[in-house]
Amino acid sequence: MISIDTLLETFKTGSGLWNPLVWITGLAIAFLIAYILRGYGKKEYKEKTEQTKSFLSGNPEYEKEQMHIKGSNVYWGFMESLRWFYKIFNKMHTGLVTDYVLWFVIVMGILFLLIGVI
Amino acid sequence: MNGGMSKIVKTISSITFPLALIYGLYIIAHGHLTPGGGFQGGAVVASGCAMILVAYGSIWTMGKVKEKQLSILESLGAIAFIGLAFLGLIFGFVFFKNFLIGEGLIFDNPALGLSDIYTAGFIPLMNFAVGLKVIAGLFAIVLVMAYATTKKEAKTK
Amino acid sequence: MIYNIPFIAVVALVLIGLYTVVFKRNLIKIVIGITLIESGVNLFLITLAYRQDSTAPIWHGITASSDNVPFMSLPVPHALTLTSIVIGVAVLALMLSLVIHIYRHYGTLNVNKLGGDEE
Amino acid sequence: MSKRAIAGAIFFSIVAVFLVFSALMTHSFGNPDETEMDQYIIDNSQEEVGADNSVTGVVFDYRGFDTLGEATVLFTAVAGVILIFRRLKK
Amino acid sequence: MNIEQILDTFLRHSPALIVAIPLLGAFLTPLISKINEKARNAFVIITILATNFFIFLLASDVFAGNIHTYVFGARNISTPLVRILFEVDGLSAFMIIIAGILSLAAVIYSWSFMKENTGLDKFYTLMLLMTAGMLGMMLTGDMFNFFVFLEITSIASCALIAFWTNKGKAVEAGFKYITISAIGALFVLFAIALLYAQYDALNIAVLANNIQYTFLDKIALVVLIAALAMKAGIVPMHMWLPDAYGRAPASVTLLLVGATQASLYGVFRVCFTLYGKRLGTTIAGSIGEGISLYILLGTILVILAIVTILIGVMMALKQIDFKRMIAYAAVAEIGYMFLAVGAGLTTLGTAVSMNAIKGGIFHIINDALDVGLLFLVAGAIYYATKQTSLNNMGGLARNMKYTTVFFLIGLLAVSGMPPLNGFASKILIYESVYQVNPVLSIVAILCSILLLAVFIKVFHSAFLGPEQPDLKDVKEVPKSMLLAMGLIACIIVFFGLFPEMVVNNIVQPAANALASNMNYISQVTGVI
Repeated sequence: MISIDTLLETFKTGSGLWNPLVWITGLAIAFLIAYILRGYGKKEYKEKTEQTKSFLSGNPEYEKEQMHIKGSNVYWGFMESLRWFYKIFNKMHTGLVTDYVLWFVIVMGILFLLIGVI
Repeated sequence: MNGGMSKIVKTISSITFPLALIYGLYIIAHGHLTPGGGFQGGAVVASGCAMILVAYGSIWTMGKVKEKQLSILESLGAIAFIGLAFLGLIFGFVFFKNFLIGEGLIFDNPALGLSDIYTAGFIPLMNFAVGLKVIAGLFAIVLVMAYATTKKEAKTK
Repeated sequence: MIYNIPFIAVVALVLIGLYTVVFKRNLIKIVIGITLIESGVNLFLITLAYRQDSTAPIWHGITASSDNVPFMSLPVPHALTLTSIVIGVAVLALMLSLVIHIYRHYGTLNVNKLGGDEE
Repeated sequence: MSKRAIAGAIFFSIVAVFLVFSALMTHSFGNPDETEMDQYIIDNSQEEVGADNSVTGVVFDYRGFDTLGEATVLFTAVAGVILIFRRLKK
Repeated sequence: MNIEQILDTFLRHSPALIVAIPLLGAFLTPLISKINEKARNAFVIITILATNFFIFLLASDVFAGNIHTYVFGARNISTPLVRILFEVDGLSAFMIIIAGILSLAAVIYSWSFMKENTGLDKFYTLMLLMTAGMLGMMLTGDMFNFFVFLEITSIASCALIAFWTNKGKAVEAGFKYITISAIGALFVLFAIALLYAQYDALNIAVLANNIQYTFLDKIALVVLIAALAMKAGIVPMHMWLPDAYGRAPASVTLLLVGATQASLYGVFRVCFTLYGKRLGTTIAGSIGEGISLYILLGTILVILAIVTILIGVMMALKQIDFKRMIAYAAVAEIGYMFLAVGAGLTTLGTAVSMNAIKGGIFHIINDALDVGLLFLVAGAIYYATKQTSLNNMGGLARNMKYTTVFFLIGLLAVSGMPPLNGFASKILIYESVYQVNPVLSIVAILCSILLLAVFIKVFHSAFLGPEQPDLKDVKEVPKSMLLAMGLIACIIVFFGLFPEMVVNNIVQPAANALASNMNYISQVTGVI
């Protein structure tokens, strides 16, 4: 039942088209072009010279294990700028089961007001 | 002292246990005629077993019967129950078909309204299956919980 | 006849159970509250079965074809209540065993002492 | 009185009001409006099921699958309790 | 008799057998496990495979366009409808396919993931019972039967969440889950009793045929939506979900995703089918004069969905526990389905609504597969490193190559990157929701970008980076876990490459079943 034209059929999304196979071929061609361009790179690039040393604006370079950014440090600035938001929601997520049931009661009351009264 | 109660309690409970057993089995057997059935009768028998458990202590009872055997017994009851349903699928061509009604084999007396115990197709069989299941299940629950808690106390002591 | 007093009792039971679950701090009391809600729902089901001056739906000594057939109450809610009661027993057993384990781990039954899983 | 208690009291009372209204608006106790299904069971369960006890007829024949589910719930609870209190070391 | 007759008999009885076979397997497992462990595992896998065979047999026939009904204990539908009835339309068939795939992957995964633990016979028993409960919830056409299967699923999953009883948090999560489930299920039963009190019926189709939208029906509708939405993990009733997902074993979490979506199915069934006949009634209230019910319901669903997406993503961004993070992402994904179906409900009967419902339905299976794959990867990492906190990981891509590939597939799929299946459903959702209200679509797209950021964080801190000193001797996980992950990954890639086929053959019938609900009702009431 799977014929080739069904496979190549574009995915009509109501107001647009989308065909993954075309996308994948396009990506492959793009990678090919990038690889060809990479071939034109500098030939006189020398290993194990000053060029390969990482320059941390004069600071001493740590060894590899400490260079890894731990999970809680990723997006540090984002968290910092949204601290007010997270303060509210950490207060909301008290892991107490009675609060969970209280939230259920609150939602049920709001829905009662919305559906029962209106 | 293995968590048992006094000699009087043990004697009285061992006297009253058969009565509870008989009463529960009666309720199970007459489930399709009188109020009751597998669940209720099984609960009665299981409460009798729980009385023995309270009187003799959980360690003694665990020495007599393991929860593994009870769980095997319970799954046997459950298999009997769903097996009857599958027999309805095989003989009556529908799952949960009461395949004994109108066949005249067993449990199919045409005498209606006379409280005849030999009626109602596979309902008495299902009552017995469910009764076995409920006895084993409830007693297993009570036994396991009691044994776990007593072991905790013995550790602290 | 009594007006909807049984239904009022049902709602009262449900609300008392909900109040117990929301505002009490002891795990055992929370379990009790859930069983209260459950008994309220069971009472609701079994009150739906009742018809005025009706008997239990059991044929004793007569058949449906014979005369002076008694006026019987509805049989289906009885069955639903039976199922619901057994389900309640199962839930209760599991909750109590979990409470036993929680007491072993935390040494307390106070809800406020547990929880706080957010970092 | 904490913020939580206030919010709880407000919404709890809202739910309480609506549930009490629902209890008042249910059919008057003792004479339900629709009894077609149950009347059918009362009349025909003796012939169809052969059991004098209509409730047992409902439990095991008309709604037998519910009873299977109910037995399964009990089986599940027993398995769960035995699983929770199992021995953790081999 | 020849093969056609046998297949026809199987097809006729498959709605019952799909639930009965896992139940029988569950009852037999304690006996089989007396033999030895391999026999037990093989028996469980064979049971699930048989169930899947019947599932695909039934689904292939239902997607051809006819609705199956199965009466328990009688040849055909009697009047009045006193017996329990299973009714399988497109949506039910779609959902049971999800449940079948998830349970198969979970059982295969557990073979070596659970090797070291004790009490495995009860574990497999409960897994089979949970599968049976999910399938029953999705197949049944009887409200009380739905409640019973809801309880079976809840109790089994609660016992499985608390499987590692030596961890206090796991037991606590199990207690939270059983409390929430018990209260939700009891309120569902309360609503069922309210409906029974008025119409003296329990069958969904009969109720939907007689329903009048009185005050009691309003109460029942609110209680049903609130309770089932809590079981589905809608904000702000989602807080049990990260605890439960985060503490359970990975294969159990995979099944929990299916259980959550069974509750979601319950919400859709209530909104579209049970009250489907009254969706057009204009509310004669004081405030909302002239608003139709479907607009009100759809607006409520959309508001809940937007809150769910936002809070789910934002909370996922700050987690450092792997499984909790994926759990919050799963909350956000649930919000996408609610958004699409709610938007479809607000504009019922138009082409936009059809596209929106299609997107929502398609996203259900995509979410199940993507989030399931991510949870399996999280379990694999826990199996290999015994770590769950992202702070203790790093450089795992060196030793766990296949796992890294599977995680990349899941990452790209769940955050809606082309060309994987998440994109195919999300673009449907974006475009259709944009025509309902542009703001909703913009919020959805932004949250999808944030979702990508969440998993980039995981990928960077767990897989990339230098090798950590205490993770030097990490090995690749065993074959069966790789097999389970690979199974789901293959389905994801297939769905991503050929979305048109999936939408036309699987999603379209389910969307039709939701949008045109009268077929479901007349299938039963037409006979009576």
